[in-house]
Order: sequence, then structure tokens, then C-alpha cells
Amino acid sequence: MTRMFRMAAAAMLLAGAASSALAAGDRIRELKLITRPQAAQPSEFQFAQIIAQEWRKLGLDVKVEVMPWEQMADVVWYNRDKWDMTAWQMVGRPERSDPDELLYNLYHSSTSAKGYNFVGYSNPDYDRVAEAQRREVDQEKRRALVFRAQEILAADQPVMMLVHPRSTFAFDKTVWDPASVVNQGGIGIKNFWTFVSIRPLGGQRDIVLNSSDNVQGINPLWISGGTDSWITELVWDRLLRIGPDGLPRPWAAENWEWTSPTSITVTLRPGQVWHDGKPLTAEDVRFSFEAAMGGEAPMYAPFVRNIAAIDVDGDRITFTLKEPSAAFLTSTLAKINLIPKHVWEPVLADLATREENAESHQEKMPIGSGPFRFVSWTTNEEVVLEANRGHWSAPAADRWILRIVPNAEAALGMLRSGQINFLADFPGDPKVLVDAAAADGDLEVVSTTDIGFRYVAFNNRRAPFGDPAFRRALSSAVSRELIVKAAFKGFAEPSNSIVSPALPFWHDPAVDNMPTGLDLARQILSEAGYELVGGKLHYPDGVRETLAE
Amino acid sequence: MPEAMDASPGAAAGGLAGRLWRGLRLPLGDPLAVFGLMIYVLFILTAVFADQLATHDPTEILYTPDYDLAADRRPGEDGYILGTTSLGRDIWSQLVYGSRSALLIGLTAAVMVALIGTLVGLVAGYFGGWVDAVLMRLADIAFGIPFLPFVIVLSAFLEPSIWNVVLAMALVLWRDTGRVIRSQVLSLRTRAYVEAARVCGSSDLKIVFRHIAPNILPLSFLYGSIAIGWAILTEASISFLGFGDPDTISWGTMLQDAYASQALSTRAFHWFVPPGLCIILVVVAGFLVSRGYEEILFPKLKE
Amino acid sequence: MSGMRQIAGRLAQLVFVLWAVATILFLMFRLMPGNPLAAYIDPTFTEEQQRILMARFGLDRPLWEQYLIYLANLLRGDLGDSFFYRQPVFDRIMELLPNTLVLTFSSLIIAYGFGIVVGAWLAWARGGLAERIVIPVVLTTRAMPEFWLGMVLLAIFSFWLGWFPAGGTRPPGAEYDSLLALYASRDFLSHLALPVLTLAIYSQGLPLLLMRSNMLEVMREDFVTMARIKGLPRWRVVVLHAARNALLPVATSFAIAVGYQIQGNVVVETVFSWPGLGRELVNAVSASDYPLAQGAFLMIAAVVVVMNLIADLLYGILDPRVSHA
Amino acid sequence: MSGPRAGVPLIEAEDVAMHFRVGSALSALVGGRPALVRAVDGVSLTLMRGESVGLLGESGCGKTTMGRLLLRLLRPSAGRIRFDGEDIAALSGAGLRRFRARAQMIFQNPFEALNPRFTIAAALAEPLENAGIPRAEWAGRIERAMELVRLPDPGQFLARRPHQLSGGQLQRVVMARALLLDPDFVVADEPVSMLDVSVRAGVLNVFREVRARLGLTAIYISHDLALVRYVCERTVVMYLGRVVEDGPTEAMIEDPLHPYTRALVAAVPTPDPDQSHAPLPIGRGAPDARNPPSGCRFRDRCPLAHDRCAAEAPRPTRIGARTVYCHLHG
Repeated sequence: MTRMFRMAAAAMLLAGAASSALAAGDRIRELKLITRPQAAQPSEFQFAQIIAQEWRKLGLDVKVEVMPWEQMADVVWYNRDKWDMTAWQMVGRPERSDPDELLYNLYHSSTSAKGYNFVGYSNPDYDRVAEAQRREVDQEKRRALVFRAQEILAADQPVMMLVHPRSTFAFDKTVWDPASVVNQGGIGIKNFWTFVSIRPLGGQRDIVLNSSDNVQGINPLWISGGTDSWITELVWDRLLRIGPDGLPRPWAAENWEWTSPTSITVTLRPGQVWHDGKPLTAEDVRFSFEAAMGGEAPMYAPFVRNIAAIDVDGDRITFTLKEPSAAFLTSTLAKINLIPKHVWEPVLADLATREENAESHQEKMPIGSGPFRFVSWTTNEEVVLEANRGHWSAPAADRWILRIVPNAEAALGMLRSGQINFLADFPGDPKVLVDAAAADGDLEVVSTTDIGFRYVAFNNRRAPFGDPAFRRALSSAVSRELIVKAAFKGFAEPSNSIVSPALPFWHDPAVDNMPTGLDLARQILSEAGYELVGGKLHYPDGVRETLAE
Repeated sequence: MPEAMDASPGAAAGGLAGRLWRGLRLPLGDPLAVFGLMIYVLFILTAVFADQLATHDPTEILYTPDYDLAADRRPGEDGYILGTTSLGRDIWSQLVYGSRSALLIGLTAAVMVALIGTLVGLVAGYFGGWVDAVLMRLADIAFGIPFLPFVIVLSAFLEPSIWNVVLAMALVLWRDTGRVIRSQVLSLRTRAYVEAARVCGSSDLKIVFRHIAPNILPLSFLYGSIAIGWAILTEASISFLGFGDPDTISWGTMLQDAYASQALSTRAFHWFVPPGLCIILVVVAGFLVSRGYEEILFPKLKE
Repeated sequence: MSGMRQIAGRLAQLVFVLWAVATILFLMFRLMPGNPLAAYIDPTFTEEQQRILMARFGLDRPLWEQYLIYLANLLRGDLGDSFFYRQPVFDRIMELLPNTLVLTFSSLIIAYGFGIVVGAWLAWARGGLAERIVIPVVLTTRAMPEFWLGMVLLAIFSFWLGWFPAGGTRPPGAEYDSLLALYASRDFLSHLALPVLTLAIYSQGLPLLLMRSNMLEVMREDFVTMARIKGLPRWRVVVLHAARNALLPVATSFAIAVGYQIQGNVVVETVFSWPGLGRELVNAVSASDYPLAQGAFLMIAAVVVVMNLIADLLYGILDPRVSHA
Repeated sequence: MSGPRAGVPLIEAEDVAMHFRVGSALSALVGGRPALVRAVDGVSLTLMRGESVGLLGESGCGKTTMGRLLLRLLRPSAGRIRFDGEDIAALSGAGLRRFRARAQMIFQNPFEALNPRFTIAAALAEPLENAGIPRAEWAGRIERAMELVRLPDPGQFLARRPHQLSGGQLQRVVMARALLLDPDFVVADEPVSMLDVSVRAGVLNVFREVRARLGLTAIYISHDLALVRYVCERTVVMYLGRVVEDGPTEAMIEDPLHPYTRALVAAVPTPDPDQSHAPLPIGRGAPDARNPPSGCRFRDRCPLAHDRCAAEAPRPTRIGARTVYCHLHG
């Protein structure tokens, strides 16, 4: 008797607890935020901790999961429905000076299944705008579309934009004339233009710079590590180059001309020669683009996919496109390395018969036509280039020597003791660098807002992130000021747009200065129906947790 | 008679703790070893009372109400005993909590190395035959595995965790203990009293644990006390190389943090030196204690 | 005859151990969570491209088949192609191995030279103040994390005093006709100085303590007493008789120390930007370049195993009692 | 005491061999053939209940190995040993425990036969505990055994550890321990060789007395014919792993049949206490168990060896109560 009574009472108690939860919808499950380790990415690790700390104040359970890059990439890229949130980074590359790559690839729904839209954002309005801007060849009209895209994103918050970091570099101003150093918008002073124009003040005429990453390969048909691209840029010329202003400018091609929305003709600059003395011809140019189209250089294939035909007429080369493309100059003509046909033709013919492709072909003596020529490469230690005096834009320095220095402390020490004179890669704390420069007196530090940016991606495919209000609330909960100060030591710009303020023509100032604060976040949540029960955040009325584990 | 009977092996249950204590055979006769033991006691107390000693949560990011990070504070500044890190965490609290992971890693690694090595040595030495052959071939393999690279590889494909170091030590470093103990057991096994125990009906298990094991315990402790230092140093190296556990505060991760934040350039000695000193102290303590055991085992070294 | 058989037996054991290590490595890397090609495959690759790559590295075959291919390749000295560099792993390792060996051997030679002399002196000055000071200092050097010591030396001698370069093996842009020419150059020695000093400080404790205790033991033996009774001066007894006899076990420990040192080099090579095998292993592991990580690991293991073998054989030669056991 | 031959056999060893492998299994893999040491090589031996047999021979002849085989401290490489009709190789579990209680050993070196870490009480309790004797009986049994070996006032020893006792006392403790479980069979392996000459007689007397009183079947291993003569009515002489002669002790001493026995008898000291053992009147070539000579193993030291000795191993020849393995008598 009594036992039965007790059981009934317990059942009633349970029912009561369940019913009170029903009124507010299920409690939101523990959300996991992925970040890379502190050792590899101190800023990222730090902002992930801060953000989790703040979100917990909203009544959410947030777990920070640390994993190395390979594992993170595996989860985020290949298991697109298996994660909640991840810290992420887009790095600044010269070709990202055109907003198309980011606007289209990152958020167009067509790239959601396999491409760059790994967050699974899908908005038909946005798709239309993103498509229109890439076809619009009129700059002003395109700009309006790009602004519109940024406004849609600001409202939808598919990701929580955090900052555009400031890249910080330094050089020895007793060795190099500061006036000859070029600061490229969104990239910083470590760029092609600086290396070509930097002028020695005294007897030291070698640019000695550092990188913390090993050189993977020196290969014009392989997009390998970031450091490698510094070398390829200098050794191999391109038809156009992205100028310090972020816009394409003539280089190996003297000029270009759109003859129709799908046809562009360039004229080759006369008198160019390869490092082995042979002349550079229009045939070489055609060969270079065809090599990228031919399948032996898969990483370059996406950049030439739009080319329907290449025609050569003397030193004029005409590209016929499959469809109009506003970004063709930036992402194709300024991207493809020009390679000598007499060197690569037999190599590619041989590779066509084998499993390997051009990426595993390391030339003993790479031949390009760029302002620097290759001298030597000592494994894990250094790469030496020397000035190509015969180049029409010959550099002022004698040699360009890249030293591999795996850590920030040693790099800074070497800069201060004169063992290197150009700090091209500084993974450490920029504030330390600024202080050191102030104490030293010989060093000049230059920091530039980056095209690249850092953010926290929400998996839009999964509840509760399918709800834009929820995303907006989470995004507004955290002060970007705090992120800038606490994770980046002030060396970053708060950001609410994937188009960097370093690209003033494309950046939409209307989306800047998003209001933030925990109260605002709570208000957005409660307006959208989310409720706090016993200090824990619950879904709006009637919404069930679908992914509870 | 009854009091004499108490000393019989079957009647020892009540004095288990005492027997263990006697089994430890702490090298209390050697002043340096006693100094080492005192260091251990100090760190153990720190680890036990870490909650009371620490002034902050060691992983908490400290910032002021107007979102300024409380970073790079010098010792004493704003009440931070040893200052704060570049990421705004309290160094003193990290140091205190670091003793927990150090001792956790050190002691578990020591137990694993001593336990596995001792068991392997006992079994291989006592039973001989194919068991011995298999175990000793395993030891050969373990001797062929470069330890630090092994930990690195292990950390790479397991999640970063301080336990990787312990696991790697358990998988590899039992070899030294195992071999030495085996050879010791080989010589003990031929002692007449072992045979005598067999004649009077003692099982192998009983012989191993009652007659042989007690004689090799100091040897196990010797290797165990060396393993403590190894484990802590290895954890520090692994953290330094970036394969450490980012969620755990250890002296190794502190050094890595300081190094990555360029404490040397900023002359933040209050950050860089204390964890290094703690590591040195604990490891030296292990050496001193192991020397004490050595002198018990090989008294000829002593004059 | 029995000596030859013993050597043959030890060689068989060496092969067995290397096979076992290679197998363990194979299993570890194949059972690793995550896509083994994550570092290799650009996320923009199509599934078809990924499939082709998997096939190219043989990753689409059953595990046992991969294993057999792997073993067959190993026997031919083919360690595969690095994912990261797209070059044969073997070539790369062979470029880096000499640097690691130079670092290891030069630091150990210095450590042993110093350790033996000071160890002998300590035995001679036994019980004195020197002993009470030196021994704790020696223990402390063993207890220091190597990278910590390296960083301190780097800060003092390179950054502050500017006496030595901070990293690498050569000054920027310097060229040499051969590896030998590089190793013989003064530039190289100045680059070698700090990493060698770091490793030597760490390694001298072992020979020092070993020498001391051996000396103490030998000095108690009859012939030393005899020599002293014969009226030879004390230092001559120590040097000519005791030291010579105490040296043998120290010498055998050298081979083992090489094996230990080469695995510990990983950290110091990283601090001093030394282009060696250890740093390459760390890089390879960080980059998930498992053919390279596997190759570097195997090469280090091979050095360890060979050094263990040499130590064993040396021990057998120097102490004839062992060969009968 | 009835004539031992008339009784029931307690121990029957048939063609027992014990070969040790020297060298590792690994060297076998490489092709080197590991050396075989034939410590015992085809020994047959039967002990009647209550019989006391001396096992005589030089060191290295296999007598100790034989003793350990009989106690199943070693497993023979070939042949069979039966104890009270049961094959001891097949024993396990409870059967083995029963056997352990019935067959005991007295060790050569009393200083090593007791675990130095154990008190005497603990050492004595071990067999009782193993045999599952109720704890209440322990004290009584220990007291009785101590009395048997003439260690009066056991209380004064029990709390001590081995190093606090003299050699004579220790050997009595060892003996007491062997007797605790009322065994049927005891192997005594040179029990007095490590003791001072002054206490030897006492220990030996205790052994003789106890054996007689309990009717123990015993094997007394020794290289000293004089001691064997004092303790055993029958003697088995071993040489390089084989039996060379087996028979009543007195008869053997009076008329040794085998040249080796003859040499041993000749070496027995005269009653003159000043004269120690005479050297064996045979060559000193130390026998090597790894490479025993063909045919008769003794032939390379035998003054009477002839061609046949090298060609074939001698078969046992029975001469009265005695058996001899020699071509001279074949």
C-alpha cells in the first residue's frame, strides 16, 4: 500500500518537473566550441576562452574543445553536420583584395555541400546579390551590390565576425631606407613591392628575412605553404600584379583591354628574358595558362576554369571567357605564374604518363623571369635568391635570403642582434615587438590591418544555430573591444564584415560598430522566445532539442 | 607463543600499512635523500592545499571592468603575487596548480614504470622459458623505441593530454626496470630459501610475492623515483614543443606559454624562472631519493 | 667462433627490433583518427580528386596489403614520399641526419671529456668540499629542462652578448663546396657552439658520476694499493692505474648515450633552429605528414638500436666475463 | 627394522634424464646449436619404504640434480618418477600439495635455506599454512618438530631471524621445518658440509635419530663416503650423470666393484683424525658434462680402460645385492 503511494507521488513529481520544462521548450544542450591549441594559435585560444566565458553568463553550457589543425579541418570540412561552432581564420592574400572570392565562395549556398560555405549558410536573397556582383563589370554598380551583401550578412550573422588582425612586421632602419618600404593595403610591408624597391643605406645589401615555417617546395605549379609563395612571387613573373592599392596593375603585360564582357586582350612587355637567357614569348604565356588548365597542376585549375580559349597574335594574347567575370584580372591574370615552355613542356609530357603531377616535380634550378633568380635552398635552413639585374624592374638589393627560424623569441633576438634585418614573420606578441623596437632604436615596426579576419563560425545546419535571432544574440553578447584587447593586445580592428576596412572601396562602413553587451543579447533572446529556467537557457515554447546526446 | 605467531606471514593483515611503510624502506639515513623527501612533502602539501593557496582560478582570464586585460602585471602589482601572464592569468595560482599536474604525472608515471617493470621482471625472471623470452623480446623492442619522439607521435594522434606522457612511459620505460629486476630475480630465484619454500608447498604466486618481491622493492623504488623526474621533464618538453594539454596547467605549459609570449625578451623572469625552478627542485629531489635507495642497495658505494 | 655467432645473434635481434618498431609505427599512423590526407588534400578538392590521391598513396587498399607494401618498400630503402614536401622522405632524412649526428657526437665528446676528467678529480678529492658542491650542481644540470637551459644560453650569449649566432648552421647566404667544407669552417663552429654547449651541460652528469663511482671502486682494489705502497705519487696512481681501469665502463656508456641523446635532440634543435632530424620529426608530426614522421622516427630508432648493439658488443669485448653468460 | 629390499617401493625412478640447454633460444634461431648439458642421463633408482640411500659422487656428477628431480623441483627431460605409485610429473593442484607435504628436503646451506627477512616462526608457519593445517594446531606441531631436532625451549628462537642463529641451530630449524608435516620422504643434500666440523656430528646424529624414529625414507647426498657410511645402509655412486654402482654400503666399502668406487673408497680417510682425504688415485681431468666421452663415461680417467669401454656403454650387472655398470664385470 504505502509503496504504491510512494511510487505515485514520485511519478507526480516527475510529471511536474517535465511539464514546467515543456512550457519553455527543451533546455539547450551543451554547445561545443572548437579551437586550436594555445601553442599554435594563442589569440584564437584566448578569444575562444573569453567568448565561452561570456556565453555561459547567458545560461548556456559551453565547452571549449581544443584540437590541432588537421583534426579541426577534418571535422569542420569533411563532417559538416557534426559540429556546433568553431573558431576560424581567413588569411589575407593579394587576390583576396577583390571581394568576390570571399563573398561568393564563403556564403553562396552552392558552395555549402563541399565548398567554402562550410557553415551551411543559405539565403536566396544573398545568393542573388552574390551572383550579380561577380558579373557586374561596372565598378560603382558592383560596389553597391557588395555593400548590399555585407548588410545581409550583418543582419543574418551566419558567423560571429571578430576582428581583422593587424599584421606586424619590422625591419632594421639603419640598413634599409624606410622610404623605400612599401606598405600594401591589407597585406603589410612584407610584400613583393617592398622586396623589389627596398633600398640599402650602407654596405649591407642583402635582405635577410625570417620565416617560422619550413619551405615546402619552390614550384610555380603548386600552391604550397605561405612562405613558399613569397619565393614564387619573386622568381616567377605574372601578367598582372596586385598593386599596393589592392588593384591589378600591368606587369609582364604592358596593358589589357576588355574587347567584350567575355574577351580580354593583353600585350606582352617587350624584351623580357628567362633566367637562363632565353626570350619570354607569348607562346610561353599561353603554355603557362594551358599548364594550369591541363590537370597536372590541380591547385591552379580553379583559377583558369573560366577560360574558354587562348589566342596568340604576335605579342598579344586574347583570353575568351565562358562567362563574364569581374574578378578575372585579380584571380587569374595576376595569379598564374609564367613558366618557360622549353623547360616545362618535356616535364609535363613525362608527368602525363605517371601518377604524380607537377606538384611533386621539384626543379634543381628553378627558372623564371622574375626580378629575383634562384641561387640555393638548404633544407630547413635557408633559401637564397639574387637580384636579376637584367629585369626591367630590377631590385635595389643584392640578395634575398630567407632564414627558417621556428620561433618568435629567436626571430626577435636575431633581428635585434642584426642576424636578420627584415622581420617578415612574427607569430609572437606584437606589443613585445613594439617595446623591443622602442628600446632598440634601430628598428622600425609597421603594422597594417589585414584583409584576412578571425571569426567564430556557427553551424547554420544545426539547431539552435538555424535561428538567425539566436546567432545574433550570441554574436552581440561579446564586446569586440574585449576581444581586441584581450586576445590581440590591441593589434586588430573590430570587425563585422568579411570585407576588410583595409579595402576602403569595398568595405561597407554601415555595418561597423555593431552594438554589443550581455543585456542586449538577453533582450534578443527573450524577444525570440528563449527562456531562462533555473539559470539555464531553454528553447522557445514547444521547441524540442533535436541533437541531445 | 601467540606473540611469536603474530609474526607469521599469514597474520600480517592487520599490519598491512606498516608493512607497506617498511617495504618502502625510505632512505632516511642519508641527509641528502631526506632533503629530497622534504621537497616532495612540500610539493605534495602544495598540491593538496592548492585550492587554499591559489588566489585565482589559474585558467581564468582576468580583466578590468572596462575590458582591459589584466596582463603582464609585475609581481605584487595589483595584488598579484607573482604577477600575471601576457594573457591575463595569475602566475602564482598557475604555479600552485602546476604542482598538482607535476605530482600527478610524476607519481603515476613512477608507479606505472615501477609496477609494470617490476611485474615484468618478476614474471620473466621467475618463470623463465618462453614467457621470459617473449617479455625480453618486448623489452628489446622498447629499447629500440626512441622515447621523446614516441611521446610526440603518441600526442599527435591521441588528444593532447598530460596522460600521454604517462602512457608513453608505461609503454616504453618499464624496460629498464624490467631488465634490472629480471636479472635480480634470476639470482634470487636460485637462492635456497626459494627452493625451500617450493618444497614446503608454496605456490609460485606466493613465492614470487612473499620471498622474491620484497627483496627487489627498493630497486623498484629506485627506478620509480628516477621516473618521477623523467615524467616531469618529458611533460615539459612535450608542452614546449606544442603537444601539451592546453586545458591543464602544468609547469611545462607555463614555460611554453612564457616562451611563446616571449618572456625572455620582456625579461619577465618572475614568469620564466619559477616553473623552471620547481621542475629542477622536484627532479633533483627524485635524484636525491634515488641515490638514497642506491646506497641501500649497493652499500659499497658508500664509504 | 662463438663471438661471431654472438654478433650474428645480435644482428638478428637488431633486425627484429627494427621490424617491430616499423610495424608499431605503421599501425599507429594508420589507426590515427582523422583523415591521413587532411594535410595534403586542399578542401576544394573534389571527391574524385581525393579518391585518386588515396589511390596514389595506396590508402584505398586493405590494411594488410598496405602493410606488405610498406615492408617491401622499407626493405628497398623507400620510405615513401612526404605529403608536405612531395619529395622522397629518404632523401630529406639523409640531408638532415649528418647535422643531427654532428650535433650529437660533438656534444657528447665534450661532455665525456669534461665528465671523465672532473669525475676522476672528484674521486681523487673524495669527501671534500668540492664533492659537496659539485655533486648537487651536477644533479641540477640533469634536472634542468634542456630547452629551458638552451633558451637561457641563447638569451645570454646570443641576444645580449652577441657572441654567437642564434640559430642555423651557417651565416646567411654563405655557400660551401661540400658538407665537409661546411663542418670544417669557423662559421659552422660558431653556430655549433651554443647547441653543443646546451647538450654538453646536460650530458656531462652521466660520465662524471659514472667515472667517479668507478674510480672509487677501482681505487680500493689491490693493485692500486700496491702501486701506492710502491711509493708512486698519488696523482700518478690515479691517472695511470685507477683512471685507466675505471674508463672502460664509461666508454661503453658512450654508445648508449648517443642513442639517448639523439632522441633528446628534438627539443634543442627546435630552440636553436638546427636543421636536424628531430626538428623535422616535430614538423612532420605537426603537419600530419606521416610518411616523413614515420621515416624520421625510424631513422632515429635505427641509430638508437645500432648504438645499443655497439654498446653491447663493446661491453662484451671490454669485459670478457659477459660473452660467456 | 626389516630388510629394506623386502618392503614396498616408495620411489621408482625409471631411466630419468635431465638435460639443460645452455645458450639462448635466439642463438638457436640463427643456427648456432645450443649446448646440451646432460646433468642426469638415464638413471634408474628404486627406494623401498623406510630405506635410507646415500647418493655419492664428485661435484658435477648429477647427484644434486637427481635429488631435485625426485622432489619435482625439476621436471625430467626423459624418464618417469613414481612416488607411492603415482607419476609425480602428472601431479598438480591438490595432488601436488599432498606430495609437497610428504616429500621434503634438507638443504646444504642452512644460512641460505631460510629467508633472511622472515622470523623463524614465520619460516616454520609457511609449510603449515600451505598444507592447510588449522592455525590452532600450529603451535603444537612446531613445538613437537623442534623437540625432534633437539631444539629445546623453542620460544627463544621463534621471534628471531636467521642471522641471529648459529649454523647448527639453523640446520636444525631447517630440519624441523622439513619434519613439520610428517613427511614420508626426505632428501638431505650434504646437510653438514657448510657447518663447522664441531657441530657436524650433532646435526648428523639428529638426522639419523629422526630418520629411524619416524621410519623416513631418505636420500642422503654427499661426496663423502664416510658420511654416507654413517647414515645409510645402501649407497648409489654416480659419475657424470650416470649410476656406476649401487649396493649395500658396507659391502661396497669392503669390496668396491667399479674402478671409480674403488678410487672413492681409497680416498676415505683412515680413522686417524690427522689424516684428511687422500687424493683420488685417478687422473684429475675435470669431467665436462657438455662433452662426455663415448661408451663408458669414466673411461678417460679409468686406469683399467680398454677398447670396449670407448665403444659401448656398460650395461648393469647384478652381483648379489649389488649392481655395477662396468665392462670389467660384464
